Amino acid sequence: MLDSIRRLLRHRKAAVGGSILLFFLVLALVGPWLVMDPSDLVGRPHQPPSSAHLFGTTGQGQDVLAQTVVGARETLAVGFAVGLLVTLVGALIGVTAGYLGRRVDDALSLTTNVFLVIPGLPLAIVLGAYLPSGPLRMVAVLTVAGWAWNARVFRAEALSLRNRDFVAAALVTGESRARIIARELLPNMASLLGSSFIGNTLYAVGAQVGLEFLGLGDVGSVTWGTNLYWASNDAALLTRSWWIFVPTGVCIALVGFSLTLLSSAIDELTNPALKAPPAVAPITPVVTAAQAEPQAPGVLLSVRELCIDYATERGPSRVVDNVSFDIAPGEVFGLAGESGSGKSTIGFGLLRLLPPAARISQGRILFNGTDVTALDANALRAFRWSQVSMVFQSAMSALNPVLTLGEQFHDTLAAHGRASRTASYARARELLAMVGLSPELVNAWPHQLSGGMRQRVGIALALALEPKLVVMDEPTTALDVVVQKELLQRMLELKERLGFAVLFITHDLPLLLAISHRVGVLQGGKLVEVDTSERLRAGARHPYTRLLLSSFPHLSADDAAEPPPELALAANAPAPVRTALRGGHQ
Amino acid sequence: MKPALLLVPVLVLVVVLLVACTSSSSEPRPRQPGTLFVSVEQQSAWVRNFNPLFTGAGARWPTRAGVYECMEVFLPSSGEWTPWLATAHTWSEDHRTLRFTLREGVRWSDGRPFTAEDVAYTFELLEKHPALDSGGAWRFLEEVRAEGTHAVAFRFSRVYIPGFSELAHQPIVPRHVWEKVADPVTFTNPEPVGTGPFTQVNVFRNQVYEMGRNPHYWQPGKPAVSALRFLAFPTNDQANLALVEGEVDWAGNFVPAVDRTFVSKDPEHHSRWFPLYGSTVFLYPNTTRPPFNDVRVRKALSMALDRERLVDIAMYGYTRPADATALNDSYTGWRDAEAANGAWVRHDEEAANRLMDEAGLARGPDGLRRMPDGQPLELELEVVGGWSDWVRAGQVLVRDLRKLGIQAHLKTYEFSAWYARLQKGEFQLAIAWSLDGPTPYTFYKWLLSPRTVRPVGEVAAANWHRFGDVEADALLTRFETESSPEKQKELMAGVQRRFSELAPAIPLFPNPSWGEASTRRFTGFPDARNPYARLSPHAEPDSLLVLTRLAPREP
Amino acid sequence: MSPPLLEVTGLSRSVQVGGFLSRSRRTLLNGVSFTLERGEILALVGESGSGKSTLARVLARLDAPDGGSLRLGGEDMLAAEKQGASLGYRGRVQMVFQDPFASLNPVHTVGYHLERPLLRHGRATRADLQARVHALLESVGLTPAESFARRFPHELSGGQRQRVAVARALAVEPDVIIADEPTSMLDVSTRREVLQLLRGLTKARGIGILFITHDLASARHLADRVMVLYAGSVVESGRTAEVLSAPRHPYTRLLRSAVPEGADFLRAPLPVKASTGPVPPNGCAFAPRCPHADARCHATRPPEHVSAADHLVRCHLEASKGVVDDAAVSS
Amino acid sequence: MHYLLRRLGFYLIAAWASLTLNFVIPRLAPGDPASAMFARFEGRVQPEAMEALRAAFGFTDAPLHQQYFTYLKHLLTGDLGLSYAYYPSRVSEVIGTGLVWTLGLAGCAVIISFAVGCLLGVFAAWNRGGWLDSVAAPAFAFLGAFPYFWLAMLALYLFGFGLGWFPLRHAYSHDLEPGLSFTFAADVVRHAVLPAASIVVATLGGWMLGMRNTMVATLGTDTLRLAHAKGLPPRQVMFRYAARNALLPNVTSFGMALGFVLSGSLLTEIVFSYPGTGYLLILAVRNQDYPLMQGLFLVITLAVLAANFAVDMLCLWLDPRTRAHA
Repeated sequence: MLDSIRRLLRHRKAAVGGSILLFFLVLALVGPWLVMDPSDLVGRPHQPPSSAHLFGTTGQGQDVLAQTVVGARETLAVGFAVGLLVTLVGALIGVTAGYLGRRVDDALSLTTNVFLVIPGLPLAIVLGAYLPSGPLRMVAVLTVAGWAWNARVFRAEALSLRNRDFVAAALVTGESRARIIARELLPNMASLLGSSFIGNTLYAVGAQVGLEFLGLGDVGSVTWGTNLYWASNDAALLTRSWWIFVPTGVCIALVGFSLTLLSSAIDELTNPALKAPPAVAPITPVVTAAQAEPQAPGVLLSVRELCIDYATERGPSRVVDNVSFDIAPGEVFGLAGESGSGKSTIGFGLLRLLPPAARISQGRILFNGTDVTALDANALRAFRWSQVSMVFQSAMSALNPVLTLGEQFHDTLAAHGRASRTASYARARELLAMVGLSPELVNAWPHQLSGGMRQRVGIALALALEPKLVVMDEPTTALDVVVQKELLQRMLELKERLGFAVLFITHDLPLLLAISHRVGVLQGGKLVEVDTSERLRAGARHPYTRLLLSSFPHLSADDAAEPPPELALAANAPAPVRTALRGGHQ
Repeated sequence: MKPALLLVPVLVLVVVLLVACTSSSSEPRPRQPGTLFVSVEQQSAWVRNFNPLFTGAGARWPTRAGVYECMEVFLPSSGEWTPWLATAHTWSEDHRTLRFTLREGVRWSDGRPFTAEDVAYTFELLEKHPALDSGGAWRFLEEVRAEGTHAVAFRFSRVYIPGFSELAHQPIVPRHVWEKVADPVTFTNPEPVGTGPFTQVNVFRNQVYEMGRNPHYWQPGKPAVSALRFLAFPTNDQANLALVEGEVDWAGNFVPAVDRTFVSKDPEHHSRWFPLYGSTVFLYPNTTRPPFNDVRVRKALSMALDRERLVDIAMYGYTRPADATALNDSYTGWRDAEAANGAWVRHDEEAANRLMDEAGLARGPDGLRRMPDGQPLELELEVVGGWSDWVRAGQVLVRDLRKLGIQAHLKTYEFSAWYARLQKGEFQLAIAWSLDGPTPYTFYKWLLSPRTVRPVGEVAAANWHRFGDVEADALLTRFETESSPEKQKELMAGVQRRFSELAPAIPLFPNPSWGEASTRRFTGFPDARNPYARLSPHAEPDSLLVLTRLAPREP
Repeated sequence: MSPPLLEVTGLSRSVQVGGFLSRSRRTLLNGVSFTLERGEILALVGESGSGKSTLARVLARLDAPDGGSLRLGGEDMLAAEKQGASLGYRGRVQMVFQDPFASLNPVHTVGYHLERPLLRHGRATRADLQARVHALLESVGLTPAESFARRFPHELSGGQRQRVAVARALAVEPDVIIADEPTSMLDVSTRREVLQLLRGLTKARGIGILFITHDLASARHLADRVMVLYAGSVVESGRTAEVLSAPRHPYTRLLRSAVPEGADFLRAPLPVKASTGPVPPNGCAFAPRCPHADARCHATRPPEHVSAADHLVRCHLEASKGVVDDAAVSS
Repeated sequence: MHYLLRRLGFYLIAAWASLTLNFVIPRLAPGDPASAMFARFEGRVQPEAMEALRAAFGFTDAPLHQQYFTYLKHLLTGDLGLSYAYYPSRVSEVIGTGLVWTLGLAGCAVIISFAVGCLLGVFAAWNRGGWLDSVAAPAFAFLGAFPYFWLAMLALYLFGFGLGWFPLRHAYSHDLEPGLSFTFAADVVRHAVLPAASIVVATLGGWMLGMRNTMVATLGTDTLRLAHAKGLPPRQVMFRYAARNALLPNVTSFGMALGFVLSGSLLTEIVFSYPGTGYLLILAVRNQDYPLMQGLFLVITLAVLAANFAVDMLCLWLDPRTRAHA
């Protein structure tokens, strides 16, 4: 909690927004004592700004500065009151609906959705017409007109939190429902409550000003809305007295802007993807003697002293450290490693598909004689997929959900010069059949396929341009073992037929050993051991490789024994610092 | 490529904007000469309704100002009645029968002759549909009879001289048209047939409508204006913009700082005339509640008010403080100088404090006045939230009352809530209007007559302050049956003196009747030097006089 | 003979699918029966969608079954507590969840997570709370305990979090722990320690564990007995060594052959055919994929068949001793 | 089809709910609607005429449920009652004068604002940290913080009153005959520029930010990585892979926001004397014209519901996954 507030304060947008808001809050609190009585008639009407009246006078001869300053008080008070009330009502209804579920949820969500589609201002006007005037009416009317959106947001949040394991864990512990809502769910909604409150206040200020401008507020009081109401009433336009309505409008906009900034800051803190990545200083790769040597003949891919750095808030962090390996044509090369070892980064690095925060800081990637690190944008685009293609870990999310498979095949083929749609579709059918799927699926959308089918589509897509190398990044991790085996068998069969090489990336070392010719083991970005599968199975030399191998229980070996001694200490090691790439768990 | 759909509206927008900006329509087109642009009603869109009988309805302004006419027209400036559809009227000896002689040669706009049958039928409609009888003519009428084609006799159920104005101002509708109307209360009369100068609806759209000349108008050669055109202005601001820009020739708007924003723009042509012919604005104390049942308190409140300042602030100085008779300028001839001189409407804080002390409402140690039972005197002044001039006035009044040691608060209500409280007498202090008629009779009846007092909780049409004076009522009752102008004046002077003495309500100021005109295209508007009618187009039916007098300026 | 620690018979659960007017239901569990003894580890193996997690949630009384009984120490708990689990039940049956990143509340400290069950079940007083929490942390190898008690979940690694989750389950001194794939979200190098921890702690305290996994090797490594679930039914169960070395049900054999081991892993064919149609409503759920299925398999649900002591198979072919033994089982 | 029917069912329920709300609100309020209505005659009508009027306006003392059914029956026949302020015109007639203009103006402004906002958002996210992202986005957010009507006032003041570039009021020049002529169409556009622009400017930032944020999220997905990996041209990746997917949540919130924007545009209409329903609503409130007020509320609500339904259809068309549930 404190930590997140501290982070908020460090945020630039939050700092700017917060200072503007603070300024107006202070103004609202102490301002009325600093200026003259806003309803006092101090000068001739419609006087332009002068030293006596810095902002001029109104159509009645009141001081515009005083009106603007004093107006902040009720406007902000009502704004925050409505913001708070709407947040509470919305949270209460939303959390109740989301947590209790079933009938209660049906009834409450229907009500919420109905209120959501009923336009708010007309509802507020109609409601307001029947209630006695005053700030309380404003609060009531705006709350009724505005709670629904919030309830919807909180219901969604409660639904997602309700299904989180820690709620089930609390239930299993024997906690009561009330305590689960109060101590388990609500504290997790703190940031949502905060951003909702800010958003609702923004809504409240805007709607309040609008209603008051229409004369539906208490025109006897001094607020920003009534200031504008009087400006329009006293013919500010006609007399060209811009100074009457401009200061109030700018104040409203500044408060609104500050709230927008704050809510956007909270968004960025809770959703790191929205935050601009730290600037990466361009790095010129240093070419050492080892890198400069030409690629050996008969080698498809040579990775030479590759280093990849991530820009983090604490400075660059090396994720791939001086990695070199070769892949021969038609070879299956396995890369093994735990999460954060940099194995996927290498895979993406081969295609120069690194996220904006990452840079190849050193080394070369030679593919069939071309230096991939030196390709310009057009050459790179031509190189991708036609030379090296990729199968992603999750074909679920990698395929474009809104295009049919045929279209996605067509895009791929067309981008590399094969343009006709008919030809593309024919090729797509052929490829789908090749991976054991019905050719009719060209007209299907990704969501109509099961996970295994999608992964096959991923492979078919990867083979569309008959590349020489296919990078497979944990292509079977999300699949059941039976499906995994089917898929791998199909893949190897195709490899035999088409002769492409495979870079297979996974954390599952036994699997790698079963399918690869050679395997490289990564630890903390360094390649600690590269050897053939046979030799590694027979006896790995590096302790980390041995550790990995021993971590996997075997079905046949009689190893149901105590853990190896060096493992007992691992539990006390500090939590590894996760890199920006993985961003923790999912 | 579906996001490309986003481009479609953008491209359309660009093309359309280019077309619109290059098209010739950006140059102003010349106006039809002879068309008078009038701004009276403020509406966002026009709804076609020309029903002259139902006053509560939102009939378009020309209905009673140009399409339908009445028998005689009252002129406040002279206090005289001008013959219109009737050329003369006579009372019978017993003052129980009133006869109008109708003008010969008048024809309806469809060419049919106007006869006494039409007049009689109009009043029969009022009898049959009480909702149409807003003036309550059938409370004193017994029978209406056409006597031949050009005379109508009204038989009264009792002697009631003030009833004349109700009858004379009633718009007359053609029998041959209205006979076929199923329900005259809900009839919108889209194609009006009238005797007035402008009866033809040339154009009717939501933003504009135009009324053309009556081809059969009875005043030969008139009207000289060929058509009336009405633009929809939903707000005062917009209407005033059009006025200032010279788009409108005749208007009845409240224009803030009118001399600066409007007249000075074109002093040669722009003119305004705000005669004080509107209803008088009062501060009504609820006289059923202490301390307002004490005349000293009412007078003290009145003397605490700085009306000069009030008029300056709330009314931009367009009016003057009310005198002790509370009469507006259309009753100048009736005003009794002695009554008008009552000191209790003059700003005198010292006297006000003295009166309060006398009334037993002494100041406490904190300077606040207390009721005899020791309760601090706390008052709420009620106004309509949306009526900005009254809110301003209320703010000024509350300040003045506070100086008197009264804890006064301004409280705003929605109109209906405010009006319900006012009508039922559930208020302490309220700002409200007065009821007016051609003579001060109606005005004072609703201020003073015990016959108009309703118990608290029951709806009253006026006399919200619930005050009755038997002595004044006797004078008013005699006035009802008095036909001699001298005697009438004498009786009314007595009423005024009673009013000034009793101070049942606290007059603030008479309302101006707003009227602005531009003589760039038309001449003949009334003004202070030539007050043949009120300039304000709101003043129906004397706008008939204006519309028949105006003439396009020669090019 | 005392009754088994946990005895489940004929447990079923189905859920409504489609909109709220829909009548169709999908069966998640179909008459599951088994027993769990004190100090025993029973592995529940199956693919995703086989009903493993549903069974775990039913046993943890997070979801209610449609039918069947659940006896804890001989007492029928479902009949006794119709309104949901009592605190007493919660004190005897605990659960360790799959994802330690989700099962600990990010806003609470490690200490809080352990204090709650101790207090709620009266296993500690306010006075000795601190000491009990520290003892628990030490028992799962999180030392120094004071430092860990103060930390928040996000300050721990995956393995450490799962240790906290195990400590939380142990805090109430339960008889049964349901461990729902406790290692599948962990990095490979930490998996085994957690498994060893579970095994060591529970064996010592005589706790029965239902260990749910999709990984035959882990089951083989940890469990005394294994139970294979397919489409909500137990298709085979028995002593771990026996079931895994000589699987009798075609599905178990399929699972066995899909475990990546050995150089010729990919060369060995899968004893399965591509799905040939919908699951027969009354027949064997595996029939559409079973290479040996015949008309009988599509028509009637196979009965449970006890082929050897404690080795149960639900297969027509096995029941009639018609198993074709040609399906090579690589090892 | 099932999905469409369900949505249709929901909108029917929503419509019924707003009808009922419309019926309930005046009856929950303290005071008698009849006397409130007569208040507007300001003493021009003698108390004696009131009873006759009561009957004319159809005030009854029937039991509530009976009133409710009569109310529903009248609504089904399109009878919204008589307007007080425009008596004796029917409410439906009064609303008819303005509805087209409101829907036209607000509809065009919303669509333009959405389209331009989304396009800008796409470009801002694509070139993160570029001037569009770091300068234009905050600038539009700042403009969006101004109340709609205030921007409208300023635009009127500067471009209408001060510079005289655009007409000050109305939807078309009063001396033009409405029709399908080019002159008339151009005139309508000229009149719509300022009001529409003030709505667009006020709402643009919101759409831009929303689209930018979903676009940024989309840019980090595997779908986009795969698209890049396939060597697709950047423009195709930007639109067909990123924007196409990022658009979906925005289209949904577009539906949600329609009511809000329509409400705001009512205020803009008032400033520009646009002959829409905005001023009618205010007039109804100021005159306590309850039938008109409720009729407007109802019609506006129904319009928003219809627009939402259209958005649902659009989603159905844009997103094959929603079709799957059909």
